[in-house]
Amino acid sequence: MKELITSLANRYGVRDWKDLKAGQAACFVDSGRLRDCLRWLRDEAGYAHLSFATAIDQLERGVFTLTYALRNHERGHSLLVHSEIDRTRPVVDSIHRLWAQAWTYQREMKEWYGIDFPGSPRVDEEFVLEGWQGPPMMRRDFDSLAYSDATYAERPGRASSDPAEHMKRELYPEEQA
Amino acid sequence: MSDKHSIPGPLANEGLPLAERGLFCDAPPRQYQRANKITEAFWNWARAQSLWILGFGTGCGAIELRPLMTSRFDMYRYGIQPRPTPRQSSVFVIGGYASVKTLKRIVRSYEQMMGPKFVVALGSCTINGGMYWDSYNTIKRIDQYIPVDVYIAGCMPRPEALLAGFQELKRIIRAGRGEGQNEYARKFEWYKANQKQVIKDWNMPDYNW
Amino acid sequence: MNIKDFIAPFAVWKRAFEKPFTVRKPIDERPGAPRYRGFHINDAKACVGCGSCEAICMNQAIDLVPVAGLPAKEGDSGLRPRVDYGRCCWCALCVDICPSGSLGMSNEYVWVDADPEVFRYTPGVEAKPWDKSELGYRRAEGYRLLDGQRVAMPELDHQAAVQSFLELVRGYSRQQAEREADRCVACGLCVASCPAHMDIPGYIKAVRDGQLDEGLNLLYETNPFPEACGRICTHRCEAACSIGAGTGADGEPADPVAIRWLKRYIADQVELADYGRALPRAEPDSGRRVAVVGAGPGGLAAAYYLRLQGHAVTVLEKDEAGGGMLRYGIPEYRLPYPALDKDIAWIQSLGVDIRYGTAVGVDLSLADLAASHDAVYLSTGLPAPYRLDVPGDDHPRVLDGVAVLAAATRGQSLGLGKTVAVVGGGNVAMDAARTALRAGCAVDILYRRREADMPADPDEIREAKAEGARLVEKAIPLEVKAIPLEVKAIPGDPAGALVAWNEARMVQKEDGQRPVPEPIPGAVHEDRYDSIIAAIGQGPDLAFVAESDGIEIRRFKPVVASDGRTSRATIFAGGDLTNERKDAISAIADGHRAALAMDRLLRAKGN
Amino acid sequence: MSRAKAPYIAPAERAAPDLDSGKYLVMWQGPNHPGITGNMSLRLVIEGDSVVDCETHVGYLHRGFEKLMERRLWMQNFPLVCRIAVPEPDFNEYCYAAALEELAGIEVPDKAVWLRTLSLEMIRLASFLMWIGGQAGAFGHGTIAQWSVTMRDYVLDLFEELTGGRIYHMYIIPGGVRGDVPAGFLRRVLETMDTVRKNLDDIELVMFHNVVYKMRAQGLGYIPPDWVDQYGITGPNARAAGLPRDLRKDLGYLAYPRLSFEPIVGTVSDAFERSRLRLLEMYQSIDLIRQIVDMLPARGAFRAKLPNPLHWKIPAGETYVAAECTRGEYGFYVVSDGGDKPRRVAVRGPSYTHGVALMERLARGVNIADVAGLMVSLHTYPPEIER
Repeated sequence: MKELITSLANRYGVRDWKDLKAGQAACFVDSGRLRDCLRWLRDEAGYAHLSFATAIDQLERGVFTLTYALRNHERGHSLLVHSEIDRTRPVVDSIHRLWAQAWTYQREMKEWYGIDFPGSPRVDEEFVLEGWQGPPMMRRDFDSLAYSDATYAERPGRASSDPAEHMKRELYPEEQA
Repeated sequence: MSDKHSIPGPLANEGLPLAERGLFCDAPPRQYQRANKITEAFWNWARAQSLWILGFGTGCGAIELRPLMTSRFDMYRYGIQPRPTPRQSSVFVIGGYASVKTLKRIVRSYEQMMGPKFVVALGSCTINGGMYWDSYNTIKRIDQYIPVDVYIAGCMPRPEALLAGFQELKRIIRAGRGEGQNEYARKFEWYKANQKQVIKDWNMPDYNW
Repeated sequence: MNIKDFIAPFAVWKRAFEKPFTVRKPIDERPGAPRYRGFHINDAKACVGCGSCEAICMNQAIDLVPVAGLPAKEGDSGLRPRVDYGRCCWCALCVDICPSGSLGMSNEYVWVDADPEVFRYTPGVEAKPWDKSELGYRRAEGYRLLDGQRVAMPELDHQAAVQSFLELVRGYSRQQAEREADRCVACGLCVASCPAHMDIPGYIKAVRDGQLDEGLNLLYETNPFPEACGRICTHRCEAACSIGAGTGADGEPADPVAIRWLKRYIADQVELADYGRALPRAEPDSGRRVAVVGAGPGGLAAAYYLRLQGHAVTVLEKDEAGGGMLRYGIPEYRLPYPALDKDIAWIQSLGVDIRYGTAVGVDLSLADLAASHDAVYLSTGLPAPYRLDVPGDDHPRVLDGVAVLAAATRGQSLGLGKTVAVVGGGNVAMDAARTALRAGCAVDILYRRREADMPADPDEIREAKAEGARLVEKAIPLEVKAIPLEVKAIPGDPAGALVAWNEARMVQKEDGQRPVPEPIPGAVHEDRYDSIIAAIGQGPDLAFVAESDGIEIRRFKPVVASDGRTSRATIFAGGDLTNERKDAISAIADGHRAALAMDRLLRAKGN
Repeated sequence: MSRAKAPYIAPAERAAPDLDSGKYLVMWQGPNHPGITGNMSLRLVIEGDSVVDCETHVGYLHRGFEKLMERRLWMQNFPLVCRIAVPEPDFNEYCYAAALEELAGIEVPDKAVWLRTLSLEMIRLASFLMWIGGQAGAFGHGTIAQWSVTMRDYVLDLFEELTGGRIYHMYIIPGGVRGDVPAGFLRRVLETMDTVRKNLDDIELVMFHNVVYKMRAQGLGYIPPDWVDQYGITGPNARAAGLPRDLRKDLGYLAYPRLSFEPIVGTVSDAFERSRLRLLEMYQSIDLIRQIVDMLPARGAFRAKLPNPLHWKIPAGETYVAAECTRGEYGFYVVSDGGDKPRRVAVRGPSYTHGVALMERLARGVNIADVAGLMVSLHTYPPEIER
């Protein structure tokens, strides 16, 4: 494993290696070297299986963290390769030529987070949504409840009381705050 | 509520490309014309004896239809069976939550069904949003978009509860109270307005028999 | 492909002779499994309306609604959960979390209706066919989402405790406090039962989040004696706590959240020097002057809140230090003086002027005070002990409980002798007994009813017994007698006295009333004690109020409105002097309420 | 029959049919169609009888789980996750619970480990039983579903007794499970296993020794072994191609290291081989369930003490927990930022790759009547694609 960490660091500047548990580790790579790094991992290091690819919105820091989960079946080891990209210019190299199913993940990230993968097949097509007019809905600044309340009618007639407030009203209404 | 969004006059089929507009009906749906009392009672009895449900599993609820239509619960003996196409079906089972994308298909399938037609709605999600009450992609009340005849509580309702629901539906039909279709015709503009409010890309005919 | 592939499928036909799988009458023949999560049931009597079910429900399927016939009362909000089956997902987390254990689920699962509006109901209140269902989901044995067990408080062991006046309870560590605070569900049932209506869920959250400055600020919003109350409060809140409403995973009654200890934890953790960081300073001077009579908790609370509003406050105290009963009535091992001093020091640091050794009615008159100030607050408490009211209660060995405690505070020799009888069942009795134990005496506590009837805090009783006091229940004192001369001659011993008391039995006189003790004829005992401490209560001393002051007094108490105003507009009163509860937190609440009312009065006058 | 001997390899590149030429027909299979698994759809371009091009369209069941989870407390997500894969909910519960336990450093009692294994293996069996009815039905063999769905129902009866729910069990709660086995339960498990096994024997006879089924399934949807990594194929679809990949062995989670079993491997991954392999896995599940019943500890706690669920905060961190469900690698990727709600939960469902990228390729050149059978042979559940 040491060898792998060193090669990755030397070749692609991979940093912050962290063993999450037995058989699973995470590391970071610059987004510009992401595709080459993944290709090397697939072809040379035996991490041939792409479990999934996804993104995390780090709204507070203004970045998206991309996560590519690879698995080396021979060594029984999984690697979560992270890369961070600017939230305002979210563009990453597409890996659809590395894995034949990768374009679906990229299409999903495009729709859900607005992250673009130029060249990826059908990346601009709607994936799970239809006629969606809001912002990419997995972004943390999109409020699902507010959208739902504004869009879908609710059955009226519900009201709830807070126990402390209710008891104040009933038992000591004269008291002021 | 309906006044604000109502569509005036004959249907426009506005969502469709010009070439396709003529392919679809542009008359609004009609209310059912009852026959005389005795004949109608006989027909209602007959309708209740053969509930043909549309085989469109719109949500989780579809999973309990499998046991229902196989040997253990065997709904065929109650005169209930699934049909593959809306044209042959008289009962639409809304299997729980409906995403906007599915709602669009629900509306079209419902409109394609021959009258008299009935809707059974399963579970919390159809009544008031269920566990997806705060989701951006699921509607909360199916009765805003199509009329519903019977609700069955549960998440999911079990096959036995579904059967109970169908029995209730039969009672309603026999009593001549299956008013969903007429309701849809009566409040057609209101339903359309609601539908158009959530289905943002309205690229389908306004009414589609 | 071989011949078998053509023939084998015909094996289906053998099934024609087998019993079919089909259930004949599915709706009737298949009740839900014994654990089935069907429709909700609720024992509306056991439910306390805390809303934990509502809080855990991720579907927002539960509303808390008022129910006719279930008024709000201490420890019960009077609200009951109403379930929306347009939301519910039958996960039963509401059942798992329910502190009182009242929620459950039936194994009933068929509910069909054409009207979508009917699928909402309040289980246990609106009758449903499955209300009586024996089967259905209940929490498994040993399985709870909430922890019914309180984090144990480190305490001195009783053998060591009785040797000194060291503080018994050591206080929570940070980890312990956060773990205990984690048990709270923030329902707020406790708030109503606290006389000061402290924001208990708020400060417990502050403990949980490690925001102690914020916590201290919340404490001081309603109570400027957190160090004292964090130790000796009668904690009615804990009796109301929903967490203590049911049973824990072990089947034992669950412990309420240790609200008092958490309050103490906050105050203990913030140094007095850092109080200024967390707490508000006084407003600019208003030019109004207020006098407060008595520097007990109530008086100083009033002074604190008046001073915060910018009024000049002078507190007159007859004793040589502040705190009133907190200092002179509560022994050091329960409330060490440095803790009390810390509370008082902060109040003083805002500019409250306390004049010790100044007794109103002796050094100056109430009339003078009222004339020289814009408003006066009377919080003189209950300084006059009740007598035993039996023949011989003026015997020199009959001592007053509060006086004994005050002497202990002043470090004076108690001279109790070796054997002591404490008569009474309140906290003063327990304190006196435990003080006597620490003075090396053997102590009997004589109480006229049963232990369960004792007004003292159960912890106090438990500890007094653990420290070696003997509790004699159902003992009615008849007489205190001088010891006959021939017995008395033990040199160096204080002269003792004989206590004659009658064994009693509890008799239910009227239904619904609590039983009363009735002497058992002939069962009279006579025991010799070196000292007899009477601790059966105290009364007010209103000698300093003259008729010309215009304060209406009824049954030895000034008549006050709910905001503490007496019949004279500028004079207010509160605390033990006027209220029924006679504990520190009620006095503080009175002081706060009166301060707000006086502030309104002073502001109105200013314009 | 020739198809069985020389498997047809679907072309890698999409055809670009000229839809205006009149040669082609665009046909939607689904969402309202009996030949589709669940609520999804295929957009097929057809020339004569064969599919020229296929596009999978999903999203009809999209509820935004991953968004909703970010809005809910850690414990509140427990009832939510099982809805992600309706026929096989327990894997969601397990992966979610295990991820939380890992991040929060909670040790699960041994008894709970066994009960979790039992419930996962039981739902594998139930899910396979449902699938096999669909697979046979897709090739016109409706009888199998009449048996297998009832067998599944018998397994669901066991679930109902153990967990209080038929479909959504909500049993594997973070920290352990929600209850011990009821009295007499294990005996009923064994009895049910006997019944299921007997019926599986019949199914094997009638379905797998059936000339119609063989002719239609053999050679259909052939997956060459080198596609497995290229497409991220897992589960029976991969094992049928000869790769012994089974996460129950590879990851050794729960009590699987203490059970004796070997991954079942096929030779040529076509629709027939895949379904045969799944049948063998059902037998394997029955065997495993029997082993579990034998080894289940009689006593012991079934849940670790957890903090108050209303304030539970989980230390910042990330983990990916996977398990072998009937369709392959099912996983939860959970990220915590130290708060009381997840920062991100991503669900990896095997259908995601099987049902979209792989299906689109395999469908090219397939007879239109076989599309449903092909789809089912990949064993896809749409809700886990779109979440």
